[in-house]
Amino acid sequence: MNDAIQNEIIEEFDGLEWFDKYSLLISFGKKLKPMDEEFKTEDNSISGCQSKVWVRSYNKDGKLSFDLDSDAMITKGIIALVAKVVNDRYPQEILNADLYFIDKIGLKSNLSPARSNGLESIINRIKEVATNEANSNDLKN
Amino acid sequence: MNDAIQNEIIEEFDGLEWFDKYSLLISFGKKLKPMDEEFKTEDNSISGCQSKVWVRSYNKDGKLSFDLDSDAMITKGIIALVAKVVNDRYPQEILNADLYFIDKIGLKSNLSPARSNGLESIINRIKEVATNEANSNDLKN
Amino acid sequence: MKDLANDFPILEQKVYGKRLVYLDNAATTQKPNSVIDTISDYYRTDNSNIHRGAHYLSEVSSERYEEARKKVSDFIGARNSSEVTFTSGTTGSINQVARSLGPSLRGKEVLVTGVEHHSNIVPWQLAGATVNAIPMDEDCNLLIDSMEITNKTKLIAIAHVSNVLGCVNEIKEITEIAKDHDIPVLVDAAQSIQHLPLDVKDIGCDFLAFSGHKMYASTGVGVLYTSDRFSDITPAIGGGGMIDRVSLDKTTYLDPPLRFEAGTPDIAGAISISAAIDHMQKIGMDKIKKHEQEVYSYSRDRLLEMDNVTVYGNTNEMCGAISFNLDNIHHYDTGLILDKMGVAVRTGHHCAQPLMGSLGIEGTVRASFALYNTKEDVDMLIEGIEKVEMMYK
Amino acid sequence: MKDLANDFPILEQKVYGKRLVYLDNAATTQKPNSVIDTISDYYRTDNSNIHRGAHYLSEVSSERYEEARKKVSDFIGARNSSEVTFTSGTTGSINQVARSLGPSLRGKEVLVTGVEHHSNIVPWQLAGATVNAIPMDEDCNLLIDSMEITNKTKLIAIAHVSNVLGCVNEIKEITEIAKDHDIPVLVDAAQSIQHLPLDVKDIGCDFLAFSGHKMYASTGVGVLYTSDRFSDITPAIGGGGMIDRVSLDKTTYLDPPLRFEAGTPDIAGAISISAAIDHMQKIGMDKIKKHEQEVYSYSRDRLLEMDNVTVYGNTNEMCGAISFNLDNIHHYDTGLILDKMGVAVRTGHHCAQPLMGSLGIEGTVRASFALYNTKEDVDMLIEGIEKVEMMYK
Ligand SMILES: Cc1ncc(COP(=O)(O)O)c(C=O)c1O
Ligand SMILES: Cc1ncc(COP(=O)(O)O)c(C=O)c1O
Repeated sequence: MNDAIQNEIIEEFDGLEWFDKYSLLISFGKKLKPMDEEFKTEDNSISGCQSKVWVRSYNKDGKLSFDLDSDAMITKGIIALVAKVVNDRYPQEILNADLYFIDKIGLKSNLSPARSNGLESIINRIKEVATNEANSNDLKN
Repeated sequence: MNDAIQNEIIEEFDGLEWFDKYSLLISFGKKLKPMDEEFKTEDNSISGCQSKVWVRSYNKDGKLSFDLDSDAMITKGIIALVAKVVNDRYPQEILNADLYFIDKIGLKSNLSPARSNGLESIINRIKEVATNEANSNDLKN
Repeated sequence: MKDLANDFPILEQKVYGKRLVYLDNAATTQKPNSVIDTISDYYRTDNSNIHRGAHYLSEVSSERYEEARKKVSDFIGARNSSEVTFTSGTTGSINQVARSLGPSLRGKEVLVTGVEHHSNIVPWQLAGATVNAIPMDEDCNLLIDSMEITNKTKLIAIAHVSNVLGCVNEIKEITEIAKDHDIPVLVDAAQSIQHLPLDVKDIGCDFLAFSGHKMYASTGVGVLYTSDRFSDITPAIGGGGMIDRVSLDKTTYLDPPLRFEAGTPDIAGAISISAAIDHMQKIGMDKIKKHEQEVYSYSRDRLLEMDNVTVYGNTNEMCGAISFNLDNIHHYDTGLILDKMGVAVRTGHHCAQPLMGSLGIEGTVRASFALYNTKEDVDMLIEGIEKVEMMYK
Repeated sequence: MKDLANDFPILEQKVYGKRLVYLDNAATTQKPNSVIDTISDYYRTDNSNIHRGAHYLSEVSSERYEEARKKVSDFIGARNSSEVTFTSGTTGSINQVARSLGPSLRGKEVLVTGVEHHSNIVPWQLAGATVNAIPMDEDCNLLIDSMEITNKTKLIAIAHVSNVLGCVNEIKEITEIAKDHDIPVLVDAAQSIQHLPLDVKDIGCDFLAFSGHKMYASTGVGVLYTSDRFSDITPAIGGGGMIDRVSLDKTTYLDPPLRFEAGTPDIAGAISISAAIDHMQKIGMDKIKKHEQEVYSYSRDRLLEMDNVTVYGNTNEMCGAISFNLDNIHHYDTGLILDKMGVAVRTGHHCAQPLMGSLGIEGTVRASFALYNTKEDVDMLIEGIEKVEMMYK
């Protein structure tokens, strides 16, 4: 896992007040390329989130990337960061990933199993995709 | 209502420790004439008591009397006292009766609606019988 | 009026260094010291199982439990305290009715409103009934004249007050119509018992359900009022305490209220409801209503004044909750930012997805009030909303 | 071993001027300071409704609630904490299973033992099942070899420990036989969870039920373990929090555990169970078992020594409760007199009328123990019994 990206994010948030943190997330959210409406299907959506979240994945040369979107801007900002960290990685890398940046930038409560935000569900979905890809790679080899 | 009897009972219990109170109740219980087994029917029994209680009533010259029994001795002692107070009275007297002796001799908790003892149910049954008798007397007049 | 918040220790708290402005009261209310102390004192001095105990603590607990029943009975104007059953909450109460009436509902219709909480929808569906809503206009006024009662209609089950919009439904008008058709009415009073003086005789309902935790008492306990007319229905829950005789072949039940209280009830919870009623009555339900009405109207006025804010629902009488959205800003974003300012609101569908469907939205931001809220709390909310708007500029 | 009673404030109390000897623990246990304080602290600092809250207190409450679930899950050895649901108590848990499995039980058979509490009989009857008991000998040993499983048998539902006699049933043997017939097993652990270390994987049951208030936690809360195998059964209770999507036409449910937790759960209650487990684990379940075993054996020995006392039940392993009667003295009389000596026991049928039928008696005097009881408590009981006998001389 490329920890450099995580560390960069942590640095960017370091010392910020919550107001500036959220502003930053909102600006990341705004910059995230929206998903085409046609892909915002039930299958691509994640349940258990307060905001709607959609996930699609691509495999390019054995490396995985994710296209993520949400109807809430702060959620969008968070998943933009997640995408930045996990995109263009081998499935096994993703499976081994410790997304410590979430805790470090103070978004851990958004990760709680308490369902208020589905960040945990999102990460679970990403790892699930990676597991499936890893297994199907195994089969091919 | 003949309060003299109640006052007599209160006096008899006055100043006694619980041990002596219960001993006294047990001795009253032992002295109470047992009901014939054949009358210990479902209909004559009172539900909601920890101990079984049976009630029968007699009407003699318009006055009511009760034949009471229980399988527990302290309960038997208590109902012996109740019988002493209510027996051989006109229905209306029984309906108007304030059985204050129960409280005064410290058996109030046995009267609680908490069901642990069915003393309340027993008194309810007695008043019910008296009500029916009073009504049927009304009809006759 | 003295500061009613002083009795609630949690409100002294700061979150993120800011004064806690708790506006999530429709989800659950905070507890006054008197309720908290009643619970701990109970466990420190009286705790025992009730009924059929031959010992001192059991007598004391039983008596306190039955006193709580009497207190609730008087509070809601029941004819007889045997009409009051302690349950696990509003959801528990409604499910109990759904189960007891189950056989008569299967394949039939239960009439609800369009603003119901899921807890007043799903139990009827599980009982096999069809659930239909009394029509309403776009302000969420019930169109009672358009209410259609057919021979399939077996029950009317309506919220007294909407947990999302704060609309007060005209339950008396409905019970009167229901009476003409001899159809029983259940009132979900989860959002009215803490705000409005209420009398079941006056309402004329057959069942009434509410939760302790939304009326300043503890979690895990609720109330079901069952009119004497229904004292012989089959109990929904079987177990200890509600039994006359059990054999493996055949079982007979006690009369209400014990008939409807299987198992060890939430004894401390019931007693906490009694303490909560004491607390409310010491202030006075009319005073509470008046004070809350002032705060509520003020919040409504301030929100309606704002550009870019949509407020949902608009009926004659409203109380408790107010729902809104900021234009182009997701309710969840709004909630997260308000939270960081110390303002606790709830966001989402508030367990009322059919209403969200009617409004054509995914969710709202909901502020909901209790006796301790003030106009200053509303000012903090408005300030927070302005901040949210600024951040999205 | 330090004096374990010191942690329980109620035990410092005198009743009728005498030291309280509390031997009614099978009805409900007393609460340690740590549990009482956990409850009040929760209301003073963290109280909020859980799940879907976008604010601080809601996050804190949700987290504490989910931690409690995890603690219970580990305590009973569940594979996954999603197998643990908080309910209103053992009775609530068993009724929930009876309701969920209902359609498959109607007209079929549920096999129980002859020592069941009404809460493990009546729910099956309400579900329309026939209830039959596995035979037992006169000492109340289950005759497992004589257990008849037919193609009508759809469930085996058995008490782990009898609340009347203290007999420990051989549940592992039964689950093994059940597995061969592919029949699910429910274990009523209301009287074992507080006395014996227990592991659902080891037991091999599909459902396990117990109450908070009998394991040093608060009233109004309980647990239902539902093995993952049954994660898709229809929920018994409908309402808020367990819903994926609701419309008036159609409703879909979330996965466990939320699927089985309709409405606002007893949040403070669940957290109190967590505190109670902490209390027990700080002492150690093995130590608790050993200490209780000593007190239990001592009580059994002393009672058996007495002329004119009949003790009921005699199996290999026993714990918790012991039932007896004095010759020719009614259990209720015995209880009343013991009470006045400060010794709290329970008398009557203990919600186990079928067992009373088998024993040919109306009721018993039951002494039941918890971790804080000592041999001195037993001595007080025996002294009390001697007093009773004297009074009847
Ligand atoms: C063996 C057994 N099962 C079930 C119950 C019912 O528990 P609760 O009343 O807490 O629901 C009890 C309680 O007495 C019990 O001892
Ligand atoms: C109108 C209404 N009905 C029912 C409920 C369910 O109450 P509980 O979760 O306490 O069972 C609620 C709670 O949100 C409500 O607001």
